[in-house]
Amino acid sequence: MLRLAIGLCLALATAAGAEEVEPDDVGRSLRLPQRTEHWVWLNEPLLKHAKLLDGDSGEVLGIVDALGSLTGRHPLPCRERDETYVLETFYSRGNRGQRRDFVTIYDSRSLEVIGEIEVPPRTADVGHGLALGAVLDGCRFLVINNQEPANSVTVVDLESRSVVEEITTAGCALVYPVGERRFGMLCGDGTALLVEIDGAGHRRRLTSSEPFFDVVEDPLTEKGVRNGEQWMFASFEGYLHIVDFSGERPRLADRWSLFTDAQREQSWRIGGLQHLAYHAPTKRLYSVVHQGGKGTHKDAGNEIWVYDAERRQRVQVIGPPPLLAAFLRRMSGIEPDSWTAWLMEAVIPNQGVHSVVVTPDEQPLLFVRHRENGSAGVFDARDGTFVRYLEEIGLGGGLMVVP
Amino acid sequence: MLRLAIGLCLALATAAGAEEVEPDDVGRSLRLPQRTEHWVWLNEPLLKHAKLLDGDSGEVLGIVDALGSLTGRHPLPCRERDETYVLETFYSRGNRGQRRDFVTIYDSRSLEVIGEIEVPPRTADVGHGLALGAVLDGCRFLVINNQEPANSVTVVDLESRSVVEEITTAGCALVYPVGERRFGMLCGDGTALLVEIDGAGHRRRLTSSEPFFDVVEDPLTEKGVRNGEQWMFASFEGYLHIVDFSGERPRLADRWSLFTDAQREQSWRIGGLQHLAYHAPTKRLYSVVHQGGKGTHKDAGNEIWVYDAERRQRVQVIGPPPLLAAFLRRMSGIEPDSWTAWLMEAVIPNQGVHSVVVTPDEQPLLFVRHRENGSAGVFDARDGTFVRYLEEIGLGGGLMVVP
Amino acid sequence: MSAIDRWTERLTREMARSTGRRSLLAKLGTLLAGGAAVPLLPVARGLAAGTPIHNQAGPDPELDGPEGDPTKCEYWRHCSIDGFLCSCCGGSQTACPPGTEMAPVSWIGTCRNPGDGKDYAIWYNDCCGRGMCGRCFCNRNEGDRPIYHPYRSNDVNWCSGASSQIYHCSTALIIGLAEEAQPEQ
Amino acid sequence: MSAIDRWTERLTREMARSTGRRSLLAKLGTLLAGGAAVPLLPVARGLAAGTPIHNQAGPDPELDGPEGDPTKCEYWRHCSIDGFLCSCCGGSQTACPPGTEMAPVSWIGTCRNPGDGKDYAIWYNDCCGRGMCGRCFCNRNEGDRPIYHPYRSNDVNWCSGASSQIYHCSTALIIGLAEEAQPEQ
Repeated sequence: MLRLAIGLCLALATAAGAEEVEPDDVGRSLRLPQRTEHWVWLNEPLLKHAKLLDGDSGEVLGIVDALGSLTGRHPLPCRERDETYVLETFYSRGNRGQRRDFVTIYDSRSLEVIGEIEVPPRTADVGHGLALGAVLDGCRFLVINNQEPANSVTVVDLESRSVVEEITTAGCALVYPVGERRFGMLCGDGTALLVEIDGAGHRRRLTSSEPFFDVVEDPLTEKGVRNGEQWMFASFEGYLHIVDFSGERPRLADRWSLFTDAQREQSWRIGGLQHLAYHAPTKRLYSVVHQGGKGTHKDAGNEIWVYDAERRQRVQVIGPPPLLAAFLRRMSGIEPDSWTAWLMEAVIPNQGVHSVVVTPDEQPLLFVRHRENGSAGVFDARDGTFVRYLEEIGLGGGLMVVP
Repeated sequence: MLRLAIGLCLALATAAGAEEVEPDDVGRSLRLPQRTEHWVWLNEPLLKHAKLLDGDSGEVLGIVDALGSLTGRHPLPCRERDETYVLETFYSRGNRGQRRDFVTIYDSRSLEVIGEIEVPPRTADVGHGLALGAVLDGCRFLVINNQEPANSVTVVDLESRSVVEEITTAGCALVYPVGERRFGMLCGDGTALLVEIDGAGHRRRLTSSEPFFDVVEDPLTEKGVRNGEQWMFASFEGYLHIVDFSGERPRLADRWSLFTDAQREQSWRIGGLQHLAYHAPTKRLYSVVHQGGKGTHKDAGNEIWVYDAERRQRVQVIGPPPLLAAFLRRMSGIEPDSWTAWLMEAVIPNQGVHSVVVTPDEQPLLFVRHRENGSAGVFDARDGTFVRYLEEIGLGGGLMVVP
Repeated sequence: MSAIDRWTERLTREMARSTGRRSLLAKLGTLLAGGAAVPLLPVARGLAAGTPIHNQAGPDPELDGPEGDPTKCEYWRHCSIDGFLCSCCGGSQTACPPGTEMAPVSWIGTCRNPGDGKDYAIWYNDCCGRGMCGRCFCNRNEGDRPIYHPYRSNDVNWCSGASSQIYHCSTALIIGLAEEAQPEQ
Repeated sequence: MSAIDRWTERLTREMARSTGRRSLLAKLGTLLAGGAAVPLLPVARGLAAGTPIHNQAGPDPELDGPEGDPTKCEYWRHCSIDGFLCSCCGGSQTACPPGTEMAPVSWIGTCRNPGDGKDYAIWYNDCCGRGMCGRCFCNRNEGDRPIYHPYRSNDVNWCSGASSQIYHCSTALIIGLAEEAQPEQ
């Protein structure tokens, strides 16, 4: 027993000396620092969570879970309420048993779970993870895209934390907010749909546009970017469609080509995951592009083309950093400035990026990401200077959300 | 509408030609092929499952889930019942809410879930994942190591699929089966404990050995290997302890050194995860070793020493394959025979292996694994010839179980 | 009866004829939304009752190299797949791995078989009810369309019709010859 | 009163004294098993009520390089840690990341501070209730012992005492000076 007592004694002791490091408090959890405009959420489908990062420091600030979907649905932040919402699906036995879907509510400052809203267990699960749910302006309502059996949306009242109703939107999918009680959708017949709800969240009106695109020959990707009451969508063939939801009826407000005829002949093409980003103050449109044939509309791009959206002119080309080499270097535990790191960068091909997002402020950052290994980097969006890698984000995931 | 119809028509059509490939049946799931002695289960903590592989072909045969623990608890196979058991923990809200623990029962031939047994929600969760549950000989009883608040075990009757009772085993942990109704444990006072249950699974007797090891100065690792009613444990300092559970009272039957004095002076040391393997027919003991100081008892080993356990002599040294280079090559999508693959192998250090297991047959295979990236390889256990890599096992995990 | 209704009826009949042994319960319908007739797909199909013993469908005998190897992304049937190949997960290109369930609905691709130069219609049925397999991830997008055109979209989790909607891996079943090639060909 | 009981009583008193502000509710006990008196640990401790605003404890000012950097495995307090470093996950070496809960029990290490050459007792409290952080995995095993010696075992999921036992990351808190160095030193 003596030997045992000695063993136990090793760990703990009195502290009489004056110079030693002070004991620490037990049981503390941090809150987030004051929000800046340079934060970004990055999903991680394998770890089934999303990380919040500060683009200025590259540091992880916090993590929220996102269970039960292919990609881990990305957080839906709401500034007015200081809340962040995550759509989650749980089964009673892990991957089996009874399915239940929830909106999990986080306090945006502490990232604590402060509530949940059970919703119909039909929330859409789609690999790209985009536009499957959205908080409408003002944060009173959250709209969820359902998938099974027919297309519909669930309207959730965030004030009363309850489901208001399910609206059938057959043939139309995805949610693009354009106001406090209005959102757009895209439809299988080449139209856009405007859904309006009343002050309580009930269906008020569904209004279709004229058909304006061809879902087979040149469909619009789901990866639109918002500009007020307009949404910009690129078609597979590289035509930017500006859809205006401000009126009674949605309409195609404008359509212009992202490529010149010469560029088309060289097979330049849009593609990726979040392949478009828009910075309203400077009217800069960022577009991930590559050279490839039809059917490559999800491939990573080895260039990011920057447009002046007003003049419809390309003003800059940004080359993505070698994210895969940086990712594998970190995984191998190799120091950034070593000879081995240099060699890896030289040998391992630069696979480009799938996603871009830009922060909305006057000193905007451009975040880029490769979806297959989840690696990410940061540019100064004004001049295209590479700023840093975001290290060890995870092992996959291509989604980014600026909160 | 015409254009839409054309779009739909593209996909489906009649088939009148005579030469085309036959249409396939829908809705089929495979069963496993006839079991051989060369199968192995490998856990995957990130994907939270375990893969069953055939060491002869390198192919994955099937996968079972293993949710709710650090490592993904490894499957517990039972040949007599053709069943495979997995201890799982589920929470009502993913990583939050009410905890419930289950033994999930799989048909070993179809890998279908054919039942479940709810057990007290205290099953131990330990990073190494070893000896935390075991099926006793004959497959009537399964014993689970509990962790909280005090040490105990849950006895489960696999015939009636019910919990029989919880036996307090304070100070003793881990489960080492030695018979149909007998299992050993290791204790914090340097003793071994023999637990005997009766024909219904109730506690019959708990019997302690004399203290025979020092838990502080030279503890036994938990990673023992079985030989009938004896278990072999290596101590941190490299002494093999043979603990005999066959009598009324467990006892240290034998103790010999895995290292000569000269080898000790060169800092040779045992270490890893499943760092020992034993092949009873040939009395060969496989031990993962490295050169290092105290506190490196979980480090990977860059050599596998093969002993004749009867003569207590080292008879061979096996050098592990460069698993990390192979893993990164596969992740980078680089062909095995390419110049780049050769370069990667030359540049990326061989990090050794953490785990070894050997199949029990007359033409045994030796499986090796590195726990940090989950990569694995296969040797002919008789002569130490490297046979193949097991490719794309996952992104982590070091456990292996021969079913 | 609208043009669409007539078309779906004909399609159903033709599919039943061409697929022979399958107990075909194709449910096709249309719904009205915002005044526009839009087809409600995916196609729901009956499941064959038998659970065969292990039967790795294996490589296409007449094809050499990755185009004939169902564990490779380059396999000819994979021209519009997005996910883990069941052939690498204990299943095959036509059957789910042990213990998983094939969803009765799927998206549809059209792929050219280099063995006979013909275009085949392919069902990419997902296998469901167990966590992601994680092996042989493959994403090819010939003919893939956005999710508002759902039965042509490989991004959708097509486990919707299965008893658990957890995705494990994807198969690539031949329905029959396609009348036309992909728009991409 | 057995020797062990006297020892645990003394330990409790001394811990309470040395840790000052902490509301210390250390529960120590012994249980009899198979005739042998074996200490039942871990130590359960009260949790400070306050939840500070973001306060990255940050590097040790007097230490250069990785030994002073809590986001590095080489940080001096990490000599017996096994897990993801909370400093890389939105927390610090002394506080959990936002939204996670520090477990009230932990394993204990003894690490030498290269700044003053003294040995400190360290509590490696886990942060719990959210899935694995996944960053800055670190495993060092000075003084680590097998799980039958539980409060010295870094392999155990030490979220046992928290409201959810899902492990997120690990901290490294100073208790006070250690009387003796690790057996390894």
